[in-house]
Amino acid sequence: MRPPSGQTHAAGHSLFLRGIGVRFGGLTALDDVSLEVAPGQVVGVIGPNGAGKTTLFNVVCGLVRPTSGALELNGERLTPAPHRLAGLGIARTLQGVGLFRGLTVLENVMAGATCTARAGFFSGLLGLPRSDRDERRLREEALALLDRFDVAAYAKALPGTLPYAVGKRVALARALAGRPRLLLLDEPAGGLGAQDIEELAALITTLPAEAGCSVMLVEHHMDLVMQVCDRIAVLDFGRLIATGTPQEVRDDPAVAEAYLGAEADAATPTTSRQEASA
Amino acid sequence: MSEQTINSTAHATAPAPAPRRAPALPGFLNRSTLLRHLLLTVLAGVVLFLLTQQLDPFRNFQLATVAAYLCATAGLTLLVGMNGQLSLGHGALMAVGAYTVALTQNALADRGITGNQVLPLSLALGVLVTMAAGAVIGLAAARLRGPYLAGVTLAVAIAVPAATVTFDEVFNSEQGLSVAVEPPPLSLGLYFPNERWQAWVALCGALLTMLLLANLVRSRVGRNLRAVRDDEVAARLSGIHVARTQVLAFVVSAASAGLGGGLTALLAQSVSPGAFSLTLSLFLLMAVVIGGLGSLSGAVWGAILLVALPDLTHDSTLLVSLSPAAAQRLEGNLPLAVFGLTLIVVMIAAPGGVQGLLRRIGARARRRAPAR
Amino acid sequence: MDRFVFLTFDGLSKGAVLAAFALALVLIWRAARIVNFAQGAMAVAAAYAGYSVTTATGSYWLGFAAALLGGLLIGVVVERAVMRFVDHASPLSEVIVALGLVLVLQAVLGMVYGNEFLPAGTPFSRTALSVGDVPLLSRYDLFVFGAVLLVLVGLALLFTRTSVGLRMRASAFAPEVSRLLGVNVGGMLTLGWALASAVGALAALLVIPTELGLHPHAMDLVFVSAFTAAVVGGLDSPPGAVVGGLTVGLILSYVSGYLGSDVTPMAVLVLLLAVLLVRPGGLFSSTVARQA
Amino acid sequence: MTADDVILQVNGLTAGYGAAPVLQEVDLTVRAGTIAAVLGANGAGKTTLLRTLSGLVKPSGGEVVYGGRPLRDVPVEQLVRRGMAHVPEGRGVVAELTVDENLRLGGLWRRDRADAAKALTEVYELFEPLAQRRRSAGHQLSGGERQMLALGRALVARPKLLLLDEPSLGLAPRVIAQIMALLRQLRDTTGLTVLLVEQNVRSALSVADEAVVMSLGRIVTATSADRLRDDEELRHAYLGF
Amino acid sequence: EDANTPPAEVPGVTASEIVIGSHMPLTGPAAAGYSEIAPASKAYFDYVNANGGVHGRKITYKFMDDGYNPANTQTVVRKLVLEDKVFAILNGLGTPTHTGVLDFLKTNRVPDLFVASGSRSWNQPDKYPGTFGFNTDYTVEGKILATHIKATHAGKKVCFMGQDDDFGRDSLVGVEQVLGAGAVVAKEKYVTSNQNVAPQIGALKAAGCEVVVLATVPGFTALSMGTAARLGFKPAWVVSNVGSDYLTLSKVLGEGKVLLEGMVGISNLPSPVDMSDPWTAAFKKIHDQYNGSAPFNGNTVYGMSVAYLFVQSLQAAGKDLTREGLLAAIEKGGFKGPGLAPFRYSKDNHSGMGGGKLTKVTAGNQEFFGPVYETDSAAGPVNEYKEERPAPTANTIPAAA
Ligand SMILES: Nc1ncnc2c1ncn2[C@@H]1O[C@H](COP(=O)(O)OP(=O)(O)OP(=O)(O)O)[C@@H](O)[C@H]1O
Ligand SMILES: Nc1ncnc2c1ncn2[C@@H]1O[C@H](COP(=O)(O)OP(=O)(O)OP(=O)(O)O)[C@@H](O)[C@H]1O
Ligand SMILES: [Mg+2]
Ligand SMILES: [Mg+2]
Repeated sequence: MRPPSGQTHAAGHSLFLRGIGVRFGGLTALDDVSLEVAPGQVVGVIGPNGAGKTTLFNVVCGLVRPTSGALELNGERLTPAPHRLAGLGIARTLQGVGLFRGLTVLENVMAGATCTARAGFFSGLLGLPRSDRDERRLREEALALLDRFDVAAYAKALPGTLPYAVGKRVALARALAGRPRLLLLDEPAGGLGAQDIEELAALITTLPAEAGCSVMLVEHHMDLVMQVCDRIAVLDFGRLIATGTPQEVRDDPAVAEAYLGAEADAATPTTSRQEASA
Repeated sequence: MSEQTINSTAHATAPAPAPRRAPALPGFLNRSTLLRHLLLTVLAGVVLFLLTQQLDPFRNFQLATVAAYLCATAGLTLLVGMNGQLSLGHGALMAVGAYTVALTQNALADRGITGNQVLPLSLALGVLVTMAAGAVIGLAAARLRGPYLAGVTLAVAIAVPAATVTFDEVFNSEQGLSVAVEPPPLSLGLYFPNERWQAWVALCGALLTMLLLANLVRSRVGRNLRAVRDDEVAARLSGIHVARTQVLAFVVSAASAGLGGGLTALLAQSVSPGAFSLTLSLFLLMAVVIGGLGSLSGAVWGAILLVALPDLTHDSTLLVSLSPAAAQRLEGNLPLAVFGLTLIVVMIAAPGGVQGLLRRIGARARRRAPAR
Repeated sequence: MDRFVFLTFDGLSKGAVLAAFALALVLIWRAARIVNFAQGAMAVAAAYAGYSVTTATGSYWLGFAAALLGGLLIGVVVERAVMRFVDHASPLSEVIVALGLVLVLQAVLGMVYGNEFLPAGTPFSRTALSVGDVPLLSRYDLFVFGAVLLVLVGLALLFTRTSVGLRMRASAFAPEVSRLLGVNVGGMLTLGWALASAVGALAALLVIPTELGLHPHAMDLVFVSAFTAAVVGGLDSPPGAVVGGLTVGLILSYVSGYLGSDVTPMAVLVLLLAVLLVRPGGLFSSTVARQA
Repeated sequence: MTADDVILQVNGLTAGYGAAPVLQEVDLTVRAGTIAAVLGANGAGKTTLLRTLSGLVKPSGGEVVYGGRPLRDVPVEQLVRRGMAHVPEGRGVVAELTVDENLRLGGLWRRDRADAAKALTEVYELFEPLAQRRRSAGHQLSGGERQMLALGRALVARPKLLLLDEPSLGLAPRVIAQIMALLRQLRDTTGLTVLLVEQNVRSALSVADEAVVMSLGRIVTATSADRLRDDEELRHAYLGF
Repeated sequence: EDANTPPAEVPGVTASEIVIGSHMPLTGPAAAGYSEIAPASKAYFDYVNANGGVHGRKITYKFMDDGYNPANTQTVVRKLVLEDKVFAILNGLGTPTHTGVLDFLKTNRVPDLFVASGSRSWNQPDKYPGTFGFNTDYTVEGKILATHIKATHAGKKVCFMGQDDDFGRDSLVGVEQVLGAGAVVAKEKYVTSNQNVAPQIGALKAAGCEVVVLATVPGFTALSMGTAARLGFKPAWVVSNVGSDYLTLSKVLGEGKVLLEGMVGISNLPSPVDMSDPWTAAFKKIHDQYNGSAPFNGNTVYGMSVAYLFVQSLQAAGKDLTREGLLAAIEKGGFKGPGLAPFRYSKDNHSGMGGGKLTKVTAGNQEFFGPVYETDSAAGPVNEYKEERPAPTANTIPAAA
């Protein structure tokens, strides 16, 4: 699994979250969370279940309106609306798979690149060459992406029939199809086997350099997080309880208490996988 | 969602890594959607032209009716099948088109304006007005889902015909308007059958609709429609403006329905609210589902069934001979019962509709003969 | 003022029968997640059964009981013999099958009973008790209110207090998971259909005497109004159905009283749009789903 | 191994969706009171195996014997009454019902109301986030909360055999550890048998007694978990690391 | 296959057969009652056929169900004309349905005979030379009913409630023609799609109406009377022909049929319950033999009367039957039969009967009273019609001209 090639961009978007707060009725999902994703960085967001990680992504995507706080993209204020994100160079994968059921794999990926298409409604209606050219380009790019993710053989299949891991890859390909400069990954390793996770890790690490893309990553798979992140933010009950390098975060007792659990327990994948990848 | 339902037409197994199929068409056709579809349209046009030469007037009229309905069912397939928005009000949209065409035709005739440009002009006007109506409904529809959308479109299906009573100075209430339609052009001969001419007009409309919709479905817009149907959140994150796409689907669909309605007005040479009742809307929906949702060919089957099925059930019930007492009870009721039963059986036996059934049969045939 | 009072009470009594039928639609929606377009035709079939019994025995109440029982049975048969075999992947399949069922039922009723309007009696006088010169409610109206209230309370209890209600809802939302949890999904569906069909039959018994009479198509228009009512209230909510029914009844009455009865369809459309554009899930809708 | 030791016996099971079978001639024996991990790459057929065991997928060949009796004609909804609980892949939370309703649903079939209520309380103690969100609709929950809900709901049934399809998916490490410890504890105290499908091999092997590796719809090896954990060669051969 | 040569023979006519067609609501909400008309006509034709037919030709009557849906009417009539090649369309029922096929029938030169509705649209000989009405039109009825009101309810408050279409409108025109424009105190309308008439009846009550003219279909007559009773409103009811058939109304009202006491209606055909009327008796005999188990009521008499008139016009057209010949024969007029009032057919009048006789319900019997009135659809006076009605021939088949 190699990242999409192409000319090397600038290092990717920078994103600034300032004092974000979200409430759902009586529940405080996020409370004064400030966080920075520097250009070309991979920032991990971890925390217990229900800590507000997905909600944080939802705020960045405009799916949830924050009750307080503000966002900044490359130094400019960002009021996100989901359908405009792709145009701004921000892409996101959903927790789970979230592919379009009735579209083939190829079409799924092409749909992800919608924002790069130029031809309008009328060229489509009249079947003008302009629209054909556009479609051909999207198709070729999508096929190339599928090829790089080793799933080109499934191009014509419908998502319902895919093995889980393939679906995940397709979802990732769809997110990358729009050539994002900032990629939000929500549990990309969930349900994947060890092999796939290693390939995923390799991909994520190379994204900033090769595709000019900053990454924000929510994941419970600690090995992956520790391996690929430049910085990690830890949420608990909607509050930021720690930020720092992977090393700093791992050594933080508050994090261990809230999230990682008893270090001594052999069952924790963190420790055991650490040996494996070492 | 708690449960992921899997599209019933899905391939049963993951495909083996197959070599990319070599294009079967000459290069320029493969590259240009427009040329490819134009070629198909012209082919279909020629075949249908020859067909109209062979058919007797009544069959030609039926063909014309199929063509008029096809405009509406194709638009409805786009909306329901591809965009996932349910409309129980397409009969009302047809009415909008039909009344616009009727009023335009009559106004032009009153002013003594005749000629070749009248028909296209009034049909175009019908389409435009219906598009406007579709846009209004679509704006509301974009906020609504499932049964709530069904409720609103149902109310539209009731309200539009009723409006003809409220504004009876214009629409002449239940009695409706008769439509001034010029006879076939004299150049075709004095005794040229009117029904063949009607079939030509309606078929032109239907072929144009199919051409444009087929283009659209193949394009990015078509993909976006289906993406919105499948997963709104994922669609928005892919940069698709969901509400705008939904309104667009409604407008395009309304345009087709408006054309269909306008054509029916021309065919019947009259319009009245009773012809565009809720029943019509429901029958249109039945047609597209039974035909096979999700592809334009399904709409073709649907339109054919809409015309042929009542006819067939009527004729088939004529075959059973009954005592006059029983006949009086069954008269009219028996065909309806047969019609209803057919719907149920088809829906249970072939949930993908006629088109789904054909596709399954085709797939099985292909599997049986893999050596090619 | 007199006119306003009169129209209000007229609207309420009309609304009550709409509410009864809307409750049937809510019930089947909760139990099977379908809008049952055949509800009206099924209810009429049950009402015909009641009519036959009443004519044979001369007793309204025997016919009443027969109709309710007939409603239950029709629901069972429709679910077991037809709906069970419909592909549930697309909700439209169910809609189309229901429409097919409407055609079949109406045709069969037409064959058996003829396409005539048959008189439908009421157990209580329909003569309105007047206050001053303004006719308000009749004893029959009070009977209708009572019946609607009874159904409403019954449904509320069923869905909130009993485990059967929970099972029914779970089966409707997630049949597969429910089966894994030991819920007899098939049984729940049958039960839901039977109950909804019985409530529909009750509504038909209440509404038909106030209209033209018993006829295979007697519930066509009622279905449309009641569906509107259920949608206005929020299809998931029994109280919503009642509020929706009364609202639609009042609107129909005021509009035909002040503007003319030809305007009522447009008024209903306006009402729907006004409610749904503010609350897309109806008046009594619960929280909106989380998106991601 | 005596016959009454065996709670689940699978013989020559073949099943799939449509034409091509996914499971091919699967044989499997699970002893009561053990935890068996089912491992394998994505698409190996693990989920299909569980779905066939609980009757959601009808086998085209072979048989499943559970508790000494073949399951051929037993309806799905009866199995939970016989002590088999299945937590499906993708959680299977009824999104429109509240947390509390979801959990109650798990114990509705039980005659012993008091114990069902007790089990409910235990689940709330076990998964604290759920206790805080009793009245929330399923669709409001976070991914991990849904996973807890699905698992908790199965426990309310006090099953003898628990079929778990990737329970660790989307859960925080601390919760995974907690769950694994819980499974072990239930095995030891109540004799619970668990068929545990997992991608998270390490944590699965840490609690499992037996390990089964599937590939392309077949069982390629069945051995003790310890052996698979410790024998690097074996692990490399079957699990790729 | 070229259509450039006009057909030589007459469509639908052979030496031994005449095929005619019709569209009727046999199913759907509008079918109530009306579905009995065409079978009655057919029964009469069967009877005529059994007695040798007309000029040796048997009449084949193909009536098809249009469910009162104008779109279906379109298809059904085209099928009859284009495929079954009928000679004429007889007694097509319904204003909205039949309006839609006028142009088609005209283009195809199909005689469009004795349309079953009281709309004035059928009387446009210049525009639709082949179309003839049958019923007394609504305006004529309105004028006659108003004449009655003027005579017996002088000085009372008169109100009107009518269907919101041609029916109600034309009827009101007739009523106001006689009573004067301002004489109708309150006017209410209803639409068939809204079966709650309480708001309208409430308004009539509030306006203090003493006489109410109803231009309603039977269901709405019953509904209006029932609603009025509920509201304690007891005006004198004066009802147009369509909505005043006692048998139909009492069936709909069931036990409430006592409300019909005193109702004044109008009719132009003999009463189906009056067996002393020679026409009724004759039709009943044919009915018993050829119409299965169907009930014998106003619709039966109507259907047979239409059929009788058609046979009359066939006889008048002579042995060499052509479409033009038939139309010319009808335009000659002079048909007499079961109808109480005269037909007005002439070169420039294609409307149906020109009058009727009032009826009143007393003690559960609907009986005629007073003279037969006739008038025109415009401002002409309402006259008594004094000509004797002929008795049916011995075999109830009109004699050849
Ligand atoms: N739309 C909503 N309505 C109500 N509550 C919500 C909504 N969205 C999220 N929540 C609640 O907010 C909290 C945070 O949810 P979120 O999905 O952000 O958690 P998370 O950190 O992603 O957890 P996980 O790791 O389990 O996915 C949870 O308790 C969740 O139930
Ligand atoms: N409903 C279905 N229809 C058709 N094919 C399916 C269906 N479900 C699964 N499959 C196919 O069956 C095979 C086995 O799938 P299964 O879900 O059992 O694998 P798994 O071992 O559970 O994988 P994972 O670890 O990804 O969950 C896969 O190739 C998959 O594509
Ligand atoms: Mg999350
Ligand atoms: Mg799986």
